[in-house]
Amino acid sequence: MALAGATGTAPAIELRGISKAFGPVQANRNIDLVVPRGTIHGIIGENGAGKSTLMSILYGFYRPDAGEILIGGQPVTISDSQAAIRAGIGMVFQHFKLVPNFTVLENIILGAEDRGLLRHSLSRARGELKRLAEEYGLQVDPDAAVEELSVGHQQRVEILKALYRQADILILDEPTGVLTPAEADHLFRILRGLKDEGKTIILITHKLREIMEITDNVSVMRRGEMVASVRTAGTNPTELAELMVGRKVLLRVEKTPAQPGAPVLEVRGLGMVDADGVERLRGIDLEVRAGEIVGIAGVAGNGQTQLLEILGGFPEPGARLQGEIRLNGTPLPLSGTGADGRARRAAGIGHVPEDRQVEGLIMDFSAWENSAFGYHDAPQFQNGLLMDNAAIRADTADKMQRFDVRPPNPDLAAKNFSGGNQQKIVVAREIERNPDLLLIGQPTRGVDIGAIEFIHKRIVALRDAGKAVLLVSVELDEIMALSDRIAVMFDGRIMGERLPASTTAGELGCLMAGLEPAAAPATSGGTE
Amino acid sequence: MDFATILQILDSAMRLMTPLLLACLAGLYSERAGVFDIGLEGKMLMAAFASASVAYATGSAWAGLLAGITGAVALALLHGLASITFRGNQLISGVAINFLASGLTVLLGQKIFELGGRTPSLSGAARFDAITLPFADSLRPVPVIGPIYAELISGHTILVYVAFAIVPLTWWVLYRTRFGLRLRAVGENPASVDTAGVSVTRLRYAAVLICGLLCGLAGAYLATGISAGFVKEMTAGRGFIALAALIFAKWRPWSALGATFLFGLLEAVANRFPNLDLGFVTVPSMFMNALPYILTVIILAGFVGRAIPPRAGGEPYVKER
Amino acid sequence: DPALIFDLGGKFDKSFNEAAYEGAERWKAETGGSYKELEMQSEAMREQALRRLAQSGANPIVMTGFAFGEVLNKIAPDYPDTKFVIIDTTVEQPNVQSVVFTEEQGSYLAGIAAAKASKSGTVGFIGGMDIPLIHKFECGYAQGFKAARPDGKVIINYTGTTPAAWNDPVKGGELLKAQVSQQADVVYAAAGGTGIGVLQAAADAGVLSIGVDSNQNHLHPGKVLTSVVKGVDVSVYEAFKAGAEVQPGIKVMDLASGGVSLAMDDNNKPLITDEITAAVDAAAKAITAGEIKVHDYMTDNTCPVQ
Amino acid sequence: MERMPKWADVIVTPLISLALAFAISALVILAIGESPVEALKVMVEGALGSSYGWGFTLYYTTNFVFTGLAVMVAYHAGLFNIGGEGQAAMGGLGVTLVVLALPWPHWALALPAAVVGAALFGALWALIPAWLQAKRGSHVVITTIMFNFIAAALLNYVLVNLLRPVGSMDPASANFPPATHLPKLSDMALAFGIDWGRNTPANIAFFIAIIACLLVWLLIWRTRLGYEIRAFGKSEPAALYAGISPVRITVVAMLISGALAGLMAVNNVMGEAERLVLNAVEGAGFIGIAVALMGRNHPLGVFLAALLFGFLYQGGGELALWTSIPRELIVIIQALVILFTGALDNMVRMPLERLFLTLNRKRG
Ligand SMILES: Nc1ncnc2c1ncn2[C@@H]1O[C@H](COP(=O)(O)OP(=O)(O)OP(=O)(O)O)[C@@H](O)[C@H]1O
Ligand SMILES: Nc1ncnc2c1ncn2[C@@H]1O[C@H](COP(=O)(O)OP(=O)(O)OP(=O)(O)O)[C@@H](O)[C@H]1O
Ligand SMILES: [Mg+2]
Ligand SMILES: [Mg+2]
Repeated sequence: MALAGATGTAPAIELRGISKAFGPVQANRNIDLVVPRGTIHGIIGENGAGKSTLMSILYGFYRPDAGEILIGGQPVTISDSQAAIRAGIGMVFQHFKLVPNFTVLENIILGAEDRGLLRHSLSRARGELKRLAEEYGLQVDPDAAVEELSVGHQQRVEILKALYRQADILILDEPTGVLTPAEADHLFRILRGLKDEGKTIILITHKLREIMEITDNVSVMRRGEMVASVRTAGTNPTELAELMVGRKVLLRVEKTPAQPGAPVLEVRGLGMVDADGVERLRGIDLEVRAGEIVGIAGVAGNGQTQLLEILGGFPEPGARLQGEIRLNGTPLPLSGTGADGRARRAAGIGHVPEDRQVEGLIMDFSAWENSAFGYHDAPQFQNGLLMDNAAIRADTADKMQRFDVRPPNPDLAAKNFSGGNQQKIVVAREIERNPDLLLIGQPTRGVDIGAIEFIHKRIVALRDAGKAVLLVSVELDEIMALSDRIAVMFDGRIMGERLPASTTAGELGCLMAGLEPAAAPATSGGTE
Repeated sequence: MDFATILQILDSAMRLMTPLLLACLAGLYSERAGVFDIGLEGKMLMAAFASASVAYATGSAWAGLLAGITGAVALALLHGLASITFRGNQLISGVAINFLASGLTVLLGQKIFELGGRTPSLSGAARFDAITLPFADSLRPVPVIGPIYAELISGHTILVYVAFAIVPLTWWVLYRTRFGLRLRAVGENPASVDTAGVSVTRLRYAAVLICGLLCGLAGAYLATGISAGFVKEMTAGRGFIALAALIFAKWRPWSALGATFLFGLLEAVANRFPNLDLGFVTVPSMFMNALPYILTVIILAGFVGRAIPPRAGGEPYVKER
Repeated sequence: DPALIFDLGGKFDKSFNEAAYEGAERWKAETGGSYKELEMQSEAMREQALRRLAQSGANPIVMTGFAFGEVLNKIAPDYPDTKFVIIDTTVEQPNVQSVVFTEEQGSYLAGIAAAKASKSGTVGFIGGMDIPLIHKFECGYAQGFKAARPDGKVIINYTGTTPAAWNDPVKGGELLKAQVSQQADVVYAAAGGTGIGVLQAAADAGVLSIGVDSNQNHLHPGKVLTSVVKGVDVSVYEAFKAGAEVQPGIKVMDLASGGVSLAMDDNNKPLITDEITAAVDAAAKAITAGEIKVHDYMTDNTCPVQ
Repeated sequence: MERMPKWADVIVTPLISLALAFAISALVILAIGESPVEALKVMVEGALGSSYGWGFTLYYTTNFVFTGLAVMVAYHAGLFNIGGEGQAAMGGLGVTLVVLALPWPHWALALPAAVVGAALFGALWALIPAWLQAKRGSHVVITTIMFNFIAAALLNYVLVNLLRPVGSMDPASANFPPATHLPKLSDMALAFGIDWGRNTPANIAFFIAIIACLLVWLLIWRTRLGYEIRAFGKSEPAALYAGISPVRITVVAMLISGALAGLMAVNNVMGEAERLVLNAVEGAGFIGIAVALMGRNHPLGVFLAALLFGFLYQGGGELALWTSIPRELIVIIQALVILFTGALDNMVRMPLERLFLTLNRKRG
């Protein structure tokens, strides 16, 4: 294998014949992997391909059923994470392993305290943190509670945790899934800095752009097996996508120009103050017409979540609202119980929530139960006083087949589907209702390429059927590719509206950062 | 109400709150580590029985205390086995332990002493005696402070002082030591501890053992401190009240002191004023007996917000299904 | 063979059921006979136990506790050849002997003794579960005390409202301390297992206590003033001895017949002054002679004093 | 993909767990110097060996079905109702007031009214904790514990001061008039000419319990309300997203739970005692917790678990009645059954799963 990296020295990591089964599921099958020292190594693969499992084995979180691990050429036994840390490995998990109500400092020292009492560790960590912050540009408030931090900052804490433990090898599992473009750029700068220092980095991601941008080598996994390891310079996204999915994939969204009709959603002067008295939304004016996709760009935490929740009928308890929302010209009540989702659905609003695992799905419910979630009182699911479970099951089987949910088993619990397939279940549920207005938040977060392609196609198809779509995403690429009109949110305000054809990522980035407050006059929709 | 009466009520509250406090702190360790425990009652009962039996047999309250702790720790280990090693349902395990203690104590007691589950009354060194603190008598004449010191602070058994001392100790352990940091972490997000290379299982067992130890103290206090021997079911629901106090205190040590004091105080007041004469109506004793419970509900409804348990509480840590 | 059924409190309650057990054991020791004994597990089991015993040919069947009243009333006609003896309540059936005790009389004497032994003029009463039967003890005690010390004070506490109130020595002890802090120096406990805690705490606090049902003087020699003894053992013994010839009807075990009495033995001898003896004897005589009528709380749910 | 066949998990695992529980119980019996075989024989014969035993077993089963269902319904809504004891006690008060209030001409008229009274009082006793949880965030576990104590005090007061006939020793209500006495199962059998379970307390309430199982099953798995209860119990944020009101579900679920616990009174108060006594519930509310959890929060499971506990109760009673084994042994056996089937079930399941996995692998 001709991988990029220093020749002559032993590779930082070498895996030989790693296998791992979870009960009947063979997550990793006889995997070999070589990561040369001082390189950034990408790993890609569909949801459930076994990437996280493989890395967790390397980090000692799971124990492999078979195989050998060599670090710096030396065989090592990694029986637990402590052993991995000793071997110089640090890992940032896909789902962060932080204690939400601990401070940053407490999280940093957890497990790496240097004596029985905390005082010394805390003060040492404080100094060390300051040094690391300066060296790598990883600023975080050491005394902030982690749950108060944005995801981007939480990720910094995870990286700092690894660096504090003097990791030589850093594994990052889908680190950019939750980051804004700016944050992702920042992360990559840090990663390059680390690489320049001689550290070895493994990066799992679904975004081929990132692979091409930053990695030296890339390995592709499919269904638990390692199907290829190549030099990044010697490959291209199309080839990688094919390796990953095993078929040809369209990486661009194909869509015709929009044909906007009458306004479906009109928001006027929407304001919101949350239970703690923080003003989350300030005078939002927004219009979405039939047959167009309006994308809302913005860094997470600038009010997009609140906007979607209010439109979806479940503002957080204790919040005060003002302004006006009209759907097809009819005003929607703003002062509700906080559980008005039912009425909103009845009025014709579909909603794919930002967090599928917390809001969109009941993880313990089967797929068929989930596929009626929110529509469980729909007339065609009723059979007199009872629910018509057979009808729901049949409906689900049908949707699963059309949305290519794998495995197409309506009786499987939601938690047993991979992230991409979970998202498909939610999207199918909301789109197939044919809503006048579809609210859709982070439609493809953590979803693999094949599934992204599919979900994007469905969103465009809905638009082409003359429906209105309000898309919220922190993925600027996604916003640019899908939207017919883009509104940028910052600090609870709409900073401005742009047409994708006549703007650039740079301009949007500025708006997202709250710059250029005198925005260009909002285009009133429509195509040129 | 005169000063002396207030002192006497407070004095009684101190005695009554001690078993609650110990059990509450016991639950605090366990639940802060993510292992819910509704078996406090059973562990206390077992400890009360074991301590009374051994104290009777050996004539030493200290030997009894040791036995009490052993008994409670044995049940705690069982709870650990079920809820940590075998990832069982923690609530069921707790219920089972309550039943087990209730049956075992009487069965063993009957087998050994043939007194229908009672142990013989303890006397002399088989009981913990009240301790008179230094200068208690000489300070007594000093106004206000004297009586407070002599009547209220002095004159309790050693276990009362131990219980009160464990409050700051628990605070210190929880917030100032490595063990405490890890313990709190494992109750909030065990994966964070696991990925830091620390054994979740070991930590949780440690917490459960401490819980057993403190329940042991609580039970021994019931049987050899505040009374003199074991009577079947003598815990009389105190384990559940301790649990309520724990939730009330939102799983915090100083608040646990406050919550258990409140329960002790309410009971002491109800003891002192069995038929409260309000002038126009006399509150019957049945309602005075229920007063601590009624007031708890009112206080909870009025003054204590939502109590959020440790996030990983009640759930076994499963990383590979 | 005769049979004996204990109520839910269980055979070894150091009190009422235990007294019955002792009576049966005495009969066994004296006659060398054997008897069948049962302990109740639940309410629904009462009828089951009675029927099964009757069917097995046990005769007479003695049961302790008023809670059997309803059931016995129902099933006694089904077994006309079996004699039943129920203690503590009346069942009017031709094959039932009802043994009732005048606890108020015994408690009255205890009240007199307490009044004489008390230095402070304040005495206490600690009941178990707050039910009418225990109020009967309380009321008799208060009447006796007030008769001897009209200006004195009786402090009354009940342990609780659930059956747990019978088994909470900790609370019993605390109640005693609360009473002592209100100057009570003689406390009468009618509270089952809780009473054990009361007697203990009284001994610790250096005040006198009064036991109930069985003779509890020996529990803390020299510290238990006396015990109000119900002759449950005697009635069981006599029922067993009479065998199938037990006389149906109501058998009132009162002071006159020795059914209730104050326990006097070596354990409390030092405490019983001549004055106490004299006062108690005088009152006992007056009650027997009908000169003093001790009011029974159960007849109208009220108590004439307090 | 399954680790092991569903039938194995549903049947084999509990049976092995049960066997383990009884094995340890046998050791305990040996340890106190009695014969386990003899004890088992007495228990099985006493509880299941005759129509007489069944008559009692089914009576206890009925109690536990109601309290078990009560815990189960609340559990599905994510609420841990420890208040079955108090709710059942209040249900008893409801039944008593209904039965004594009117001169019922026939039980068939009194029964529906009593059912309503029992359910209503039980539900009301759950309402305050439910409302406090929903509106004020007071933890339902604490408030229901407190309400158990408060119910005991209230019942004590009502019985002693209001409902007790003057001159009666018993803190109990007056006897229910004969017209309101519910038919016993034995009476019903006799109507068909079968001599079954004479003088046993099992009564028509047993059928109400079975109907309740069916209705609860329908409610939880076949109605929108049940769907919403389960959804809310699994995830509150998701419930909000779907437009399910937390306040409504909390209150409704607790009301249903309380009503089910209250219904127990139809069996023990109206069907058996035919009057209200002080300690009528006798811990059945707490056993309901074990029954629900062991029954895996499914009505069929609840019924089977209730039957098991009914057997233990009756068999244990017989044991205590006719042998010198003390009744506390039964409590220990109950504890072991709860422990092994409910909490240590993985001890059995894990090796079983491994066994099935190896078998599957071998088969290919
Ligand atoms: N803890 C676990 N217990 C049981 N099975 C698991 C577990 N973790 C993963 N699996 C199984 O292993 C397979 C591989 O999962 P893994 O998380 O490694 O995939 P992945 O490549 O990281 O997917 P994604 O892109 O969605 O992150 C999954 O399909 C799943 O079925
Ligand atoms: N503890 C577990 N028990 C059983 N299966 C698990 C467990 N953890 C993960 N899995 C399985 O692993 C697969 C992928 O899990 P993972 O946590 O990696 O989610 P994901 O696919 O990466 O989704 P997302 O990217 O949205 O987080 C799923 O099929 C899931 O069933
Ligand atoms: Mg992954
Ligand atoms: Mg993923």
